[in-house]
Amino acid sequence: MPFNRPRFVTGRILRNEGRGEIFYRIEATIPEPVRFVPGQFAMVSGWPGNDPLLPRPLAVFRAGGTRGKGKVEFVYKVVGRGTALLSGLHPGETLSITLPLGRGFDLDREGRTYWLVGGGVGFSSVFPAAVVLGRRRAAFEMFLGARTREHLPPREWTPGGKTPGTIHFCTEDGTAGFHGRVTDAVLERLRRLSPESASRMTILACGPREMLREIAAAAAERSVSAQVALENHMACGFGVCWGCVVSLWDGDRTAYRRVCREGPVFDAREVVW
Amino acid sequence: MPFNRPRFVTGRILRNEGRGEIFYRIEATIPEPVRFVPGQFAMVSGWPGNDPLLPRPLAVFRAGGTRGKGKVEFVYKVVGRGTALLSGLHPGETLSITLPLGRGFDLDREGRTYWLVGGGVGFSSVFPAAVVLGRRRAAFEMFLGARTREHLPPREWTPGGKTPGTIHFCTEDGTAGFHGRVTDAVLERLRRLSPESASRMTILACGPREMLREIAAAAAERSVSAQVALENHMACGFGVCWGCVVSLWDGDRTAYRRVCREGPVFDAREVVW
Amino acid sequence: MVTPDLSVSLGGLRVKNPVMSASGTFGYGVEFTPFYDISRLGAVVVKGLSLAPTPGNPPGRIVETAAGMLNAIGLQNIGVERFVGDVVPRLEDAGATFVANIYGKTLEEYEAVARRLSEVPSLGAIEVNASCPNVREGGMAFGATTGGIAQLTERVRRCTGKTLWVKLSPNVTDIASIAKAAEGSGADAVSLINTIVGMAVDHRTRRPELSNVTGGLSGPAIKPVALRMVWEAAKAVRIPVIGVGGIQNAADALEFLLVGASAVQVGTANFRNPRACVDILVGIEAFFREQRIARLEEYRGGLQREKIP
Amino acid sequence: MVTPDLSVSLGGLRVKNPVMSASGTFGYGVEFTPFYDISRLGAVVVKGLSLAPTPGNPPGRIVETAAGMLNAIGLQNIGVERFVGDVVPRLEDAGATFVANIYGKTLEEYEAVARRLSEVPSLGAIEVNASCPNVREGGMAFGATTGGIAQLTERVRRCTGKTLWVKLSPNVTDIASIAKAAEGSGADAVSLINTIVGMAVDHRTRRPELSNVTGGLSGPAIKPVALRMVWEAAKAVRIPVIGVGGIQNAADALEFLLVGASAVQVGTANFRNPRACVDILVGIEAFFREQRIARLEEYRGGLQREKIP
Ligand SMILES: Cc1cc2nc3c(=O)[nH]c(=O)nc-3n(C[C@H](O)[C@H](O)[C@H](O)COP(=O)(O)OP(=O)(O)OC[C@H]3O[C@@H](n4cnc5c(N)ncnc54)[C@H](O)[C@@H]3O)c2cc1C
Ligand SMILES: Cc1cc2nc3c(=O)[nH]c(=O)nc-3n(C[C@H](O)[C@H](O)[C@H](O)COP(=O)(O)OP(=O)(O)OC[C@H]3O[C@@H](n4cnc5c(N)ncnc54)[C@H](O)[C@@H]3O)c2cc1C
Ligand SMILES: Cc1cc2nc3c(=O)[nH]c(=O)nc-3n(C[C@H](O)[C@H](O)[C@H](O)COP(=O)(O)O)c2cc1C
Ligand SMILES: Cc1cc2nc3c(=O)[nH]c(=O)nc-3n(C[C@H](O)[C@H](O)[C@H](O)COP(=O)(O)O)c2cc1C
Ligand code: FES
Ligand code: FES
Repeated sequence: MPFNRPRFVTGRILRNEGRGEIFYRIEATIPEPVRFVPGQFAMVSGWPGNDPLLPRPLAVFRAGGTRGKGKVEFVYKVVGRGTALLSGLHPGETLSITLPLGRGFDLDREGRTYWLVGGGVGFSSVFPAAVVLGRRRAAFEMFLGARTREHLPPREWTPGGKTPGTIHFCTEDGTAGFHGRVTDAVLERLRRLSPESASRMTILACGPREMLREIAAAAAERSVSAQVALENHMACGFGVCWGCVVSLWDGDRTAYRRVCREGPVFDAREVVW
Repeated sequence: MPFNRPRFVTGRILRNEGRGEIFYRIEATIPEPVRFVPGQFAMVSGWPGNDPLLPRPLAVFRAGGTRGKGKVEFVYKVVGRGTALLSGLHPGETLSITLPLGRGFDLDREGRTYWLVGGGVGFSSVFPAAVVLGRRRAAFEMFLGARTREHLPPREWTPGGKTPGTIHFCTEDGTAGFHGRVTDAVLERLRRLSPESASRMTILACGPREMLREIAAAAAERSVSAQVALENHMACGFGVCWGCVVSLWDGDRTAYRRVCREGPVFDAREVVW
Repeated sequence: MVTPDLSVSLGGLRVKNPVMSASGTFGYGVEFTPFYDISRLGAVVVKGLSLAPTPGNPPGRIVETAAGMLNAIGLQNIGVERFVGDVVPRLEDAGATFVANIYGKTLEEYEAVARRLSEVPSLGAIEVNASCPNVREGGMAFGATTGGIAQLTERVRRCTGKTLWVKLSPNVTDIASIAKAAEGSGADAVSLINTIVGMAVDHRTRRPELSNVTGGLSGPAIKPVALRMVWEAAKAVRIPVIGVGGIQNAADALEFLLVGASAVQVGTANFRNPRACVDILVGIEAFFREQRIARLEEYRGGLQREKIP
Repeated sequence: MVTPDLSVSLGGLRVKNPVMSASGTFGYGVEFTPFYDISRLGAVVVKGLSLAPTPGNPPGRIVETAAGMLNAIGLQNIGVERFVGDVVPRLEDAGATFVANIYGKTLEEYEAVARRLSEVPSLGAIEVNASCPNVREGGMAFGATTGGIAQLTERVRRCTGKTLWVKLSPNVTDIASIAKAAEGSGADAVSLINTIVGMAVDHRTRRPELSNVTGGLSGPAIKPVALRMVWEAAKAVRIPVIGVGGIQNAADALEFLLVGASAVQVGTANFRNPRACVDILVGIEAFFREQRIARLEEYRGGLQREKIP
């Protein structure tokens, strides 16, 4: 039976392929199909031994399958030991996966225009949102930023469908698309926005904290609503260790909220930047 | 330059193949060829992370290569976490190897007849001895024991050459060769030995401790000289931690001696059984 | 063979099996209901509760270490009142046996929390976290000295008729004497170990990894230390000892039972495997079946002193 | 950039760099000459020496644990006399700076070993292993109490003009006060940590893994605890602190220097990588070059207290 409440499952790797040494895409079968909201994530491990000990949070990139035979995909960048170990796993080997976790993007508002902003590997939670919006024929544009052309997600991973929306590629070195940071591209467009369009706009953003902070500030200034997917170190991923908290505004005071449970997606105005 | 003193080298795996889920044979290139005495071993690790922490002792099964391009082979049985991890490594991945270590079999005596006795994976240090003896056209016979036919070393691993010697296969369930323990086969043959042949005989044995103990006792009774390769848990493998000691006779007293340094091959009469 | 009898008495609280969650790693218990029926566990030990809700430490609360992790959560919790009002009914609905872990910055705060919890009929036991820094003693833990542990145990003992467990800090020279002091002052059982104080820094940024600089080490890395301390404590006291520290699987849990623990708590393992507690329970049952052990008592404390040569 | 100056004074003994071997994991030093030139190290600290040769514990001396190992070698060694006669000349030939780690079952034995070693001109320093069980104190380590450590330090201090390091046991409630006691009684430096007492058992055979039942835990598993203790000790004393415990690579070593250690000792890492000590030395040099740090003192103890948010 398809599930959408957290489950701990064993996955069997179907493929685990690197793209230009930067991004990996791993696909695994799981016992049942999982339904997820874009922005939701999984805690993934699979290497033998207790070092490293903790599973790694990865956004659910794609999921599907049929009864008794689910499938799930993640994309990841090798940044440290856990992701390096993941990248060394082979088809047939197993993964431990807890999913789906956290609160994803709120895509359920009618008649809105979405800007989807992904910095670096942030496209991993932004693409699934594009898939849902495309399927729903909602209006959206996508801004994808990276250091160089090689650090952009491979073209063939970009969600297509009937209304793929416009995609703005941005590279810091100018090797592809807009020359500059993705933030600059978004800020420039925001500045030109009419107040009326601004009121119909929602930004969904995932990427480095500095990028999210700047986008949140610009969005607030133009009264554009924005949802940001935060990251933090996690032990459990499902709200029981209180290790992953960030400061959020709670009225005029601040409180610690769990990225894994109350997030990872937060209203940008709630975040104490 | 070929080396025969301990070195810590990085190996690159050429192949790592399982045989019937029981034995694996792993081959790796190392920077230079290593010269070893049969019975000498290596400390091998290669899995990422610190768990398990310690390298595993494995007998050097084969070694060769040319200047600037050495090769080494080990055969192993998956018994626990370290060997399971080894069995999961793929060609192209690296191994950390310290070798050659310990004191191997003494094969340098002229005019002797050797019986080489291997129980279980014990053939891994017995085969290299057969290779040396075969090359030297020395007289020898080999006794190889296992639980069942499937637990015997694959035929094609058996050293051949010009004088491969006689091989006696023994299985506990009688599925191949002599029906019984390898010890029984050796003991039976020993009993029939003339005192004169006994005085020219040397037994080299590697296998479970119980097997070695019985062979040592029978050899002592018939005044046959015997060398046994012992095993023990090791941390360093090169004599600096004192973790691997066993009790040996030192005159009429006993003393703790390091399996990795004074052994792994000991005169059977020295061992406190 | 019939199902082995795993029930055991933990100082007044009889539990149906010796597998419990460890405080602070299991939330308030109800978070685990998507994963399995928590009433299967011997008991659910909830996050440490203080009198008022506590915000905890600033972020930079966890860091991974070799086969372990450091945490400096700072005991963020919803406070005893909301626990009693919001959580207890849900634990009751789930049919779980549950235990409240408590702490305070002063003895008076410990007492107040214990008093409030004593009014909850369904509460199985109170576990006093004695690893908390004692503000009056310059930040040394209440559990760091025999005098401190005796005073804390006695004071809480006087405020509650509930079964009282005292959870010991491992950051001491002699755990046996600490355990004895708790026993002598009215503890019905001791649980150990809490985390070992550790630290992690980044050699490039030259800063600590945790906002609190130091944190508590847990996970497989500490298991050998926990096992030794449980063994020492079990030899020293007559009350039940509850083993905690680095338990990941049934074999680990059995090791603690073997050295004398009456039950175990599973902590950090829940993070990697949310089903860890039930998996361990099932594994213990299977082992007892295989070994034809009918009752927990036949196995518990059965360590042979001599190593096979 | 010129080669960074890594030299540092360790209470009278000036070493050319802060990387040393840890006692008991490096044999008598000469065993490493096939792997590299041991004179490159700041110092070689040899296996603990007793007055007479010591056989050590029966087999069942080591067992692997998660990211660590337990050992109960029982201090097997050739005795001080054979060390002086057979080993010292070879260490001199190798050009190594070397330090003798010593222990005794009584204070008198410690004194006798120290006296004998004081006659060796080439010996760099004496390191007193204070983790040994004190037979008169019922097996508690000499280093378990401030009184014990003070007495041991004072007594050895009086017998030798050599630089005196005292190696502290981590199995204590308050390492800072122990370090201060050593300082106050004449130690020229303290080294820490020795192993943490742990235990491992086999749940099937129901027997301990070590013939001695308990053993000392070392390796990456204990690094967070070692780092915290070194930090606490370095804040408490003015004499140099030598950091030991779980150091596997240059980053680990730098962490210890950052929290205030003047030098480090590398133990268990030698087992997996016999070249660990030089690899670490080379790594520290590379890091200092990269960061344009000219002298060890610029980096040492430079921990910023605040975590970057
Ligand atoms: C909700 C969420 C979704 C994510 N989705 C993706 C994704 O789809 N693809 C992807 O490539 N990355 C994603 N990340 C980041 C990813 O979790 C880290 O890159 C990864 O944990 C790094 O592990 P490591 O062992 O390789 O690195 P190390 O630096 O060796 O890890 C050490 C510790 O720090 C933690 N850590 C390090 N960086 C991060 C980080 N950025 N966020 C959280 N924990 C971190 C690790 O989990 C581990 O506990 C996501 C993070 C979060 C919180
Ligand atoms: C000199 C020597 C040569 C050897 N040669 C071979 C060989 O060629 N092929 C082969 O298959 N095996 C050989 N062995 C045995 C091999 O070392 C063990 O099977 C292996 O260490 C088991 O590791 P593990 O992690 O799979 O098992 P685990 O049981 O998980 O290991 C736990 C710990 O115990 C140690 N250990 C367990 N069994 C043994 C053992 N029998 N001997 C030494 N340490 C052990 C491990 O090294 C490790 O430290 C040899 C042993 C020695 C001492
Ligand atoms: C994130 C975290 C939070 C913890 N919070 C508490 C707590 O509130 N009260 C308590 O007594 N122990 C607390 N502990 C300690 C655990 O209950 C347990 O004693 C310790 O982690 C060792 O067990 P483990 O290795 O199985 O995790 C906490 C541990 C962790 C990892
Ligand atoms: C096998 C072994 C033997 C040891 N013997 C001694 C010793 O004789 N004297 C001593 O002071 N410390 C001894 N130690 C402790 C180490 O010197 C070191 O303090 C400890 O192992 C922690 O460092 P590590 O984690 O780098 O190994 C020994 C450690 C091991 C593993
Ligand atoms: S990671 Fe445990 S509460 Fe969020
Ligand atoms: S394994 Fe270290 S001395 Fe033999």
